[in-house]
Amino acid sequence: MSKQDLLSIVPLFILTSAAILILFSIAVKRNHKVIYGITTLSLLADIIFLAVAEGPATWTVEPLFIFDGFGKFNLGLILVTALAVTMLSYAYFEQREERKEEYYILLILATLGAGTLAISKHFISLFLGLEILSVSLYSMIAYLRKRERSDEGGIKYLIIAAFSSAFMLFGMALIYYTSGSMEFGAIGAYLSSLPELPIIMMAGFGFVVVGIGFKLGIVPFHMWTADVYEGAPLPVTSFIATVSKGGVVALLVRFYSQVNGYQYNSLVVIFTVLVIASMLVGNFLALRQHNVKRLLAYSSISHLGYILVAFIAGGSLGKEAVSFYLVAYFITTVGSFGILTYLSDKDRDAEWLDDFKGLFWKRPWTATSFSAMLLSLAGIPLTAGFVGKFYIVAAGVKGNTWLLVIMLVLNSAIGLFYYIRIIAIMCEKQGATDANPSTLRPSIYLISGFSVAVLTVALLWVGTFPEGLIGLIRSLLSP
Amino acid sequence: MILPGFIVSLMGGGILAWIASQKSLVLTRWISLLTVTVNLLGALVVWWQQPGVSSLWLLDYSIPWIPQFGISVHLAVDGLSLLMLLLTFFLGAIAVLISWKEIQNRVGLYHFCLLWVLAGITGVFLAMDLFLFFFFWEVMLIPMFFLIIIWGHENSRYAAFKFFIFTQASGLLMLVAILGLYFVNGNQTGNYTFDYFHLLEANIAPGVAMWLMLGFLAAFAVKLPVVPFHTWLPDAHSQAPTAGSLILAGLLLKTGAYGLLRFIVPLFRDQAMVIAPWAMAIGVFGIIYGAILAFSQTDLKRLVAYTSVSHMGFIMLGVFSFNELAAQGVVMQMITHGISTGALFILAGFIYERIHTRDITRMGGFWKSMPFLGACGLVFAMASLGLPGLGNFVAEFLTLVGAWQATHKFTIIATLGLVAATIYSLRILQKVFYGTQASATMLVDLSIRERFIMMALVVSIIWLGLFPQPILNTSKQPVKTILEVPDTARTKDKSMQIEIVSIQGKGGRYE
Amino acid sequence: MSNLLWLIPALPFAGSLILIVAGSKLPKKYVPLIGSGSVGVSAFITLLIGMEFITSESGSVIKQVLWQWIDVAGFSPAFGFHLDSLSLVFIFVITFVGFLIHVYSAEFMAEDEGYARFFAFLNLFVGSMLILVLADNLLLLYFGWEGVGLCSYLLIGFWYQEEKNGSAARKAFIITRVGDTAMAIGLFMIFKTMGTVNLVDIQGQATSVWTVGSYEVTLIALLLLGGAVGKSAQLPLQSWLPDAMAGPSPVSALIHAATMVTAGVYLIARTHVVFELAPTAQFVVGVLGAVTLLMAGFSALTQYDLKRVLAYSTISQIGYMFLALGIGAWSSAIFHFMIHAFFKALLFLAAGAVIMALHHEHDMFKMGGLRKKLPVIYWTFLIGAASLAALPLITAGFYSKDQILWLAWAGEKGNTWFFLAALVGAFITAIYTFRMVFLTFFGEEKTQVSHVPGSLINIPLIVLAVLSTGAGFIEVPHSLGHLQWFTDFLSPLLPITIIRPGIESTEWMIQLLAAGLSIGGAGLAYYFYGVRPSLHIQIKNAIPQVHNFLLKGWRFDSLYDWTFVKPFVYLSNVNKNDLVDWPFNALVTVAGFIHRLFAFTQSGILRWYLIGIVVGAILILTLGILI
Amino acid sequence: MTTIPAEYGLVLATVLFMLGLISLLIRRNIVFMLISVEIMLNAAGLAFIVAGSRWSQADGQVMFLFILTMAAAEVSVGLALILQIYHQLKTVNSDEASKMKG
Repeated sequence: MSKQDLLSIVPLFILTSAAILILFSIAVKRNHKVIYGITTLSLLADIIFLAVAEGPATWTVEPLFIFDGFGKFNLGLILVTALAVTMLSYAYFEQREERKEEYYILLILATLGAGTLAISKHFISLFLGLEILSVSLYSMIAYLRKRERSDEGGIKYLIIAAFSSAFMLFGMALIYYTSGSMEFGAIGAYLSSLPELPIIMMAGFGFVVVGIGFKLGIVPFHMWTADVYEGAPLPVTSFIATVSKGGVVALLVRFYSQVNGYQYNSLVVIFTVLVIASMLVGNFLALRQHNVKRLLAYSSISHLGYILVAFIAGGSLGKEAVSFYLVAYFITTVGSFGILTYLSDKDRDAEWLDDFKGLFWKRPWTATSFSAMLLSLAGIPLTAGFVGKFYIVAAGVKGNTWLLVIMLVLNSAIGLFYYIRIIAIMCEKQGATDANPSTLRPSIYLISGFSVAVLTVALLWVGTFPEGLIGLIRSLLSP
Repeated sequence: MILPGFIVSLMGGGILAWIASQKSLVLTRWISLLTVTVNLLGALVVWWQQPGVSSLWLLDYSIPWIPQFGISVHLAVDGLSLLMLLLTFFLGAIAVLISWKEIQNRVGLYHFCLLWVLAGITGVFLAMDLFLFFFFWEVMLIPMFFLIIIWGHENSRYAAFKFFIFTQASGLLMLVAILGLYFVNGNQTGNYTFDYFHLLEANIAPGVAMWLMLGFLAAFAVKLPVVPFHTWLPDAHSQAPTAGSLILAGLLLKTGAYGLLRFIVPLFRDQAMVIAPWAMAIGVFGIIYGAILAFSQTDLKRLVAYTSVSHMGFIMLGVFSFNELAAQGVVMQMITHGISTGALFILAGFIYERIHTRDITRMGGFWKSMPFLGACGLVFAMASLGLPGLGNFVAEFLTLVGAWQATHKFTIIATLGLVAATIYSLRILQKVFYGTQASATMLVDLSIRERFIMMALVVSIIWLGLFPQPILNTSKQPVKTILEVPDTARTKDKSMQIEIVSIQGKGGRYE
Repeated sequence: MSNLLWLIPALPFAGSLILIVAGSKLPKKYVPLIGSGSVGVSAFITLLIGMEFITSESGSVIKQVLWQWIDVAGFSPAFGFHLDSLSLVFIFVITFVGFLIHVYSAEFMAEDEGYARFFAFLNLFVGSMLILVLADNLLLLYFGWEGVGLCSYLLIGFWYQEEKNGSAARKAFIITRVGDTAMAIGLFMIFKTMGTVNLVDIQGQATSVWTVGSYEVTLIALLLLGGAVGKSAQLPLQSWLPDAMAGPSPVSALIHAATMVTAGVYLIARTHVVFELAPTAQFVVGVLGAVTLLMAGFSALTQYDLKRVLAYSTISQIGYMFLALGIGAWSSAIFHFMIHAFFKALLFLAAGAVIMALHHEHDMFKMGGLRKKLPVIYWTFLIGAASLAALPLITAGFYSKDQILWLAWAGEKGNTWFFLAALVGAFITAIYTFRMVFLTFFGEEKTQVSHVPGSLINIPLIVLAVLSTGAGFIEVPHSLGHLQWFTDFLSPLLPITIIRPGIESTEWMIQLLAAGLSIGGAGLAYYFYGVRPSLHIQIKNAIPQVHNFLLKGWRFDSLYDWTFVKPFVYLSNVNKNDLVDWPFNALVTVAGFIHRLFAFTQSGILRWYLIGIVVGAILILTLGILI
Repeated sequence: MTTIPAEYGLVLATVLFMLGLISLLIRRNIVFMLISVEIMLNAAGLAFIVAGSRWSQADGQVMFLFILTMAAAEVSVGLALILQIYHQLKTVNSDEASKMKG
């Protein structure tokens, strides 16, 4: 291993060591604040390292990892999002009675897994990343183990994740069986020597798609999403919605482009069907949903569909669009769940629509940022979501995937309904009597509030002046 | 610098008004009134100083925004935009004034929304970059949505949703079309840009162009609205607060008409000519359909809303007649309809403030207790039925004269729409002002502020009816440019030209 | 002097504006001063300009362009006035009769709470009417045309608190608007072919643009005729006028007798070039006139309401004018217009005074014996009635109507049917006119007189009575001395009617016939209503259906009600909730249904979810293998 | 020495995989479901070994080791969760754990 190799995987090291450090720290003394500090600092350090570390534009750590612009970008995105989730977690868990400290270990490990996915170029690293992520998530989802729904979510996620992992592994085995390699590039090279996709290979791809589809929560592998989102503690939900999906999207894009999946009509058709189904089913499921967590879950299904529209459209613009939309979507999703977190009290999460009644008049700022988040999800200008959607439509139009573009437009229109419904409810005149549940010092909420504010500003900033972000993505993505 | 100034000042004024509401509501109202008035004066100054009719673009402002996509903040004003700006600020000021007493809760937020709607509309009228245009197109909806849902009437949620989803969904189709245009042009010229002036020269294959045009048309047709897509309008108009209805009817609908003139005709001239008979047909159908529906409504605001549907049919007819007369008529129609229908909504608002109902079966005999209101109602009912001497007549007559050059049968039907307009307009007068007053309580006639508002509207509608020429002069050059077939297009496609001739020829006979 | 022309319409407008803005605050005595004063000054200026016009060389016109109204792509009507002999006659009648009616109204309306409003509207009307007749282009004419329509609407519905007044006003406006629409289309056509709407240009160029009898010009003429029949209450758009009597009597006098309803006559006379190029259309004008005059005359025979008799009589008399226009007797039509304006205004004003005197009693059968109680009114009414019935030699109506009768017989475009219609019409006119007189002023007194009119009412009546008698002498037929001042005055503008050769000698026979018929009619009326009053009741009872049919104006209202109003209202009400909304709402319902369907799959059961994944896997594999 | 054709191994792995799949679908008991998943994972592992042997590489076996480790981790977490579920629902019937739906 060369020095550059080592240097490259420092981000992973930092996370690993942070996890170990927290373990030790817990062994010495349980202190939520300290652990929280360690987590935040290590994530920050990681981000800073990633930002300042110099090195070649692309560096591969054979055979497992590749550090190119796309990988770095996604890694960075995952780390930042993880940081944001951490920020939101503190107040949330501080209210709970469970032991809070191990959560951070799991969080860091899950981030590690997702990060690994983002830079992997080999089935083994893929598998490891995926499983580190998954296993951590099982525990995270069921973390508030006294809550029935938490456990239910955990077990559902576990069984389904393992089930789909099995599919994916079997698929990888089939691919390996045919091509003789587990490295994406080599598989691509093997395939390019063949006139068409061998049937076993095809089956392998199909099984891998099942696994990936599960993680992304696209139709028909989406059914767990709502239950898990609902059952999991809010910060975890936001983590699942963002980091875990982001890593897999990065992986999918890399894998697909390396094996050059665009040339296989059947794959394109499969994805097209899945994407259209995701958009439609997600939106229709969300349409009259009364539980905001579930609603956001269903909306995430359709949003993944939107992202994959750009993915199918392909090309450099498609890749950019995916990256950009991920950013926008992450900001928005973390922001939305952050607001839910912010509004949650000791006993239960703020998740029913009734909890938001008259929010505009009770907590105008919170409501305003939540509206901004929802409008961003709906793709309304002045928000990042709009530019993101614009980007995707641009990619779709450029790639001539008209069917998908039209479906996207149609679905955006359907989606409008349930987003603005929440806003409408927040505007309603009288609210339920506010029992003022915050039993903690207000200063604790400061962090959450601050994070939400930062996210809102970022949302609006990216929505109004996307130039910088687009420039960054372009510079990283262009070889 | 004055062009971005318009938009920024409105946005800034909105924020300022919101902040000021913490201290004093009166201050909030004054801030927003002042902001709009200053803008109105600014626009008037631009109008005053315009260097004759010869130069098309009076002001131009451009800075890059998202250079990666060739998007810039490109604002420019020609006569057409200028007129629309004047209308926007004029009605904007009136909207602030009518809200003075009507809005008593969450005043700061209200004025914020109001000014931001105006900012969005201003942006739509100024944007010369298609992305920017779309941006503003969508931006104006959100504050409008809030205006309807927070300060609206009993069924405001349904109305707001309908409004929002209709306009958004159609807007997205336009986005797709804009992007299509962008890439078609970019692939051809290598210059990927959203700039209007560049895209004007795009050379698009007819089949593609048709689809692109339909995308644009979807957005404009819903906004205008054209008949099968009009159903959001009666709900939104009747549920919105008075200022909301005023802005909806007076300005928001005009963005659709403006879009037809600014984008559909110059960008997709040939395709627009192909669909012109259909477009005119549904326009004319809308005239009659809206008028018939208006007649049976019992909700005063809903009634007026349907008259809007009817009047907007003239715009479809005029735009797709492709001649200067009709197009100038359309421009006049945009302005005069904004004023007259806005005024009718304001009247409905005044009445609502007094008797707390919009049901015309519970009105009657108001002439006795509120003669001033009655006189104003008379003026605007007459404007609505196209009485000469009031601005709407000039608009509709020009449109019809122009349309006659293009099509006979549609023009005849549209002219019959004038009869229908008479029927519903007189019904308003009959039900509201004639007869005996149902309730025994004496109603107070308009206050000084209300009188001022009405006088401003009455004077302007009469002025437009008697001296429309300054307006027509201002819009003359832009309209000509929009209609003019550029030299390149003339030689570009001979067969298309022949087709146009045959279409026109078809309309030339007496049918 | 001639550049004061603009003041003629401007003054009434100014008066109206003052009254609208400040009317309610002005002391009551200033209101009629402003109202009548403005029209009075206009009349005075008209007199001055008229003098100048007459003394200047014949054929000259006075033009005055105030400002360019619209100028778009060649469509450039100006706000410009054009005074020639035809307009002069009209503005003379409008301002003078208008002034007299204003004066009359000052007393007549004095008790009404809408005093200022009344004068404001009346002034507005006079202004609009003046614009109509002074306009130098068709669009400005249309401006005035619609303006008078508005005022008519406002004044019919002047007593707005009564539901039926409002309905009558609406009916008037809407029906005339139907005609206006036709006229507007005619305007479009004229502009398209001629590129101008200027009246002088049209007059000058028409013959070079169209050949005689061409399809296009006929269509244009018919469309213009459409406008004219609407405004002038001719068949088939006549049904609004009787209802329009809901307005105050001065309004009926000014608008629905003297001026506005003759706008159609003006329009056709003004565009006579077009009609001359379209003989078919011109013939239609004549036919409509002839039929209308008969139908309205028969209806007038049966009415109970004093004002409705006059209304039908107005329709009938305008029918005469149309008949005259139809046979190319242009100046006769205008002459009859003028005379009609005098006597019909007189009759309406007198009727108004009667009605006021009898506490708003309109029914003639409840009147009677008023000749002693209201002598001034009796005598003036009698003079007016005589003029209307065209009693020979002494009345102006005789001279004007005789001219039409004669030309219908002798004119090149005349024919026997026209002549017969006119003749029968004259007979009926005499009957219903004197039926009125006998019922109202003779017999026993049935209702108490409560209000004896004062001088402000009497003076206008007297002036009009003088005019109704004396004005006829400016145009005396051949057989009686041959005087043609009026025709000569109009002749540079309106061509003289050509008379079939070798027919002049029969003129005295025609006159004798007409005179005999009118006297006979009056006598018949005397027999029925003076000598044997029970007879007409017997007749009525013998043929009640016919009576009712005529009473209801040939049931045109029911016809239109069934063919237009009811279907429209039905259509409107049936679609009140907008059917177009239905598919959109259905879409919402369907979306909700799909939502429930999908939500059903989210059963919360783990195995269900697993099956979902398996199904997905199978789907993917199938797709992958199939494609 | 006669070698077993690689396809046979693959078929075996597939059959194993299907068995696991079917048993997963028909079982209600969460413990059995967990076991079924393990069978499926092992089937995948077998497939890896077959593939590795086909190409005479150690990679397949490496992968199998990872799969084993992962499966162990998964089972441990899974059993813990099942305990919790049993604690709350007094059953290990997966159909009972369906409080969240819609």
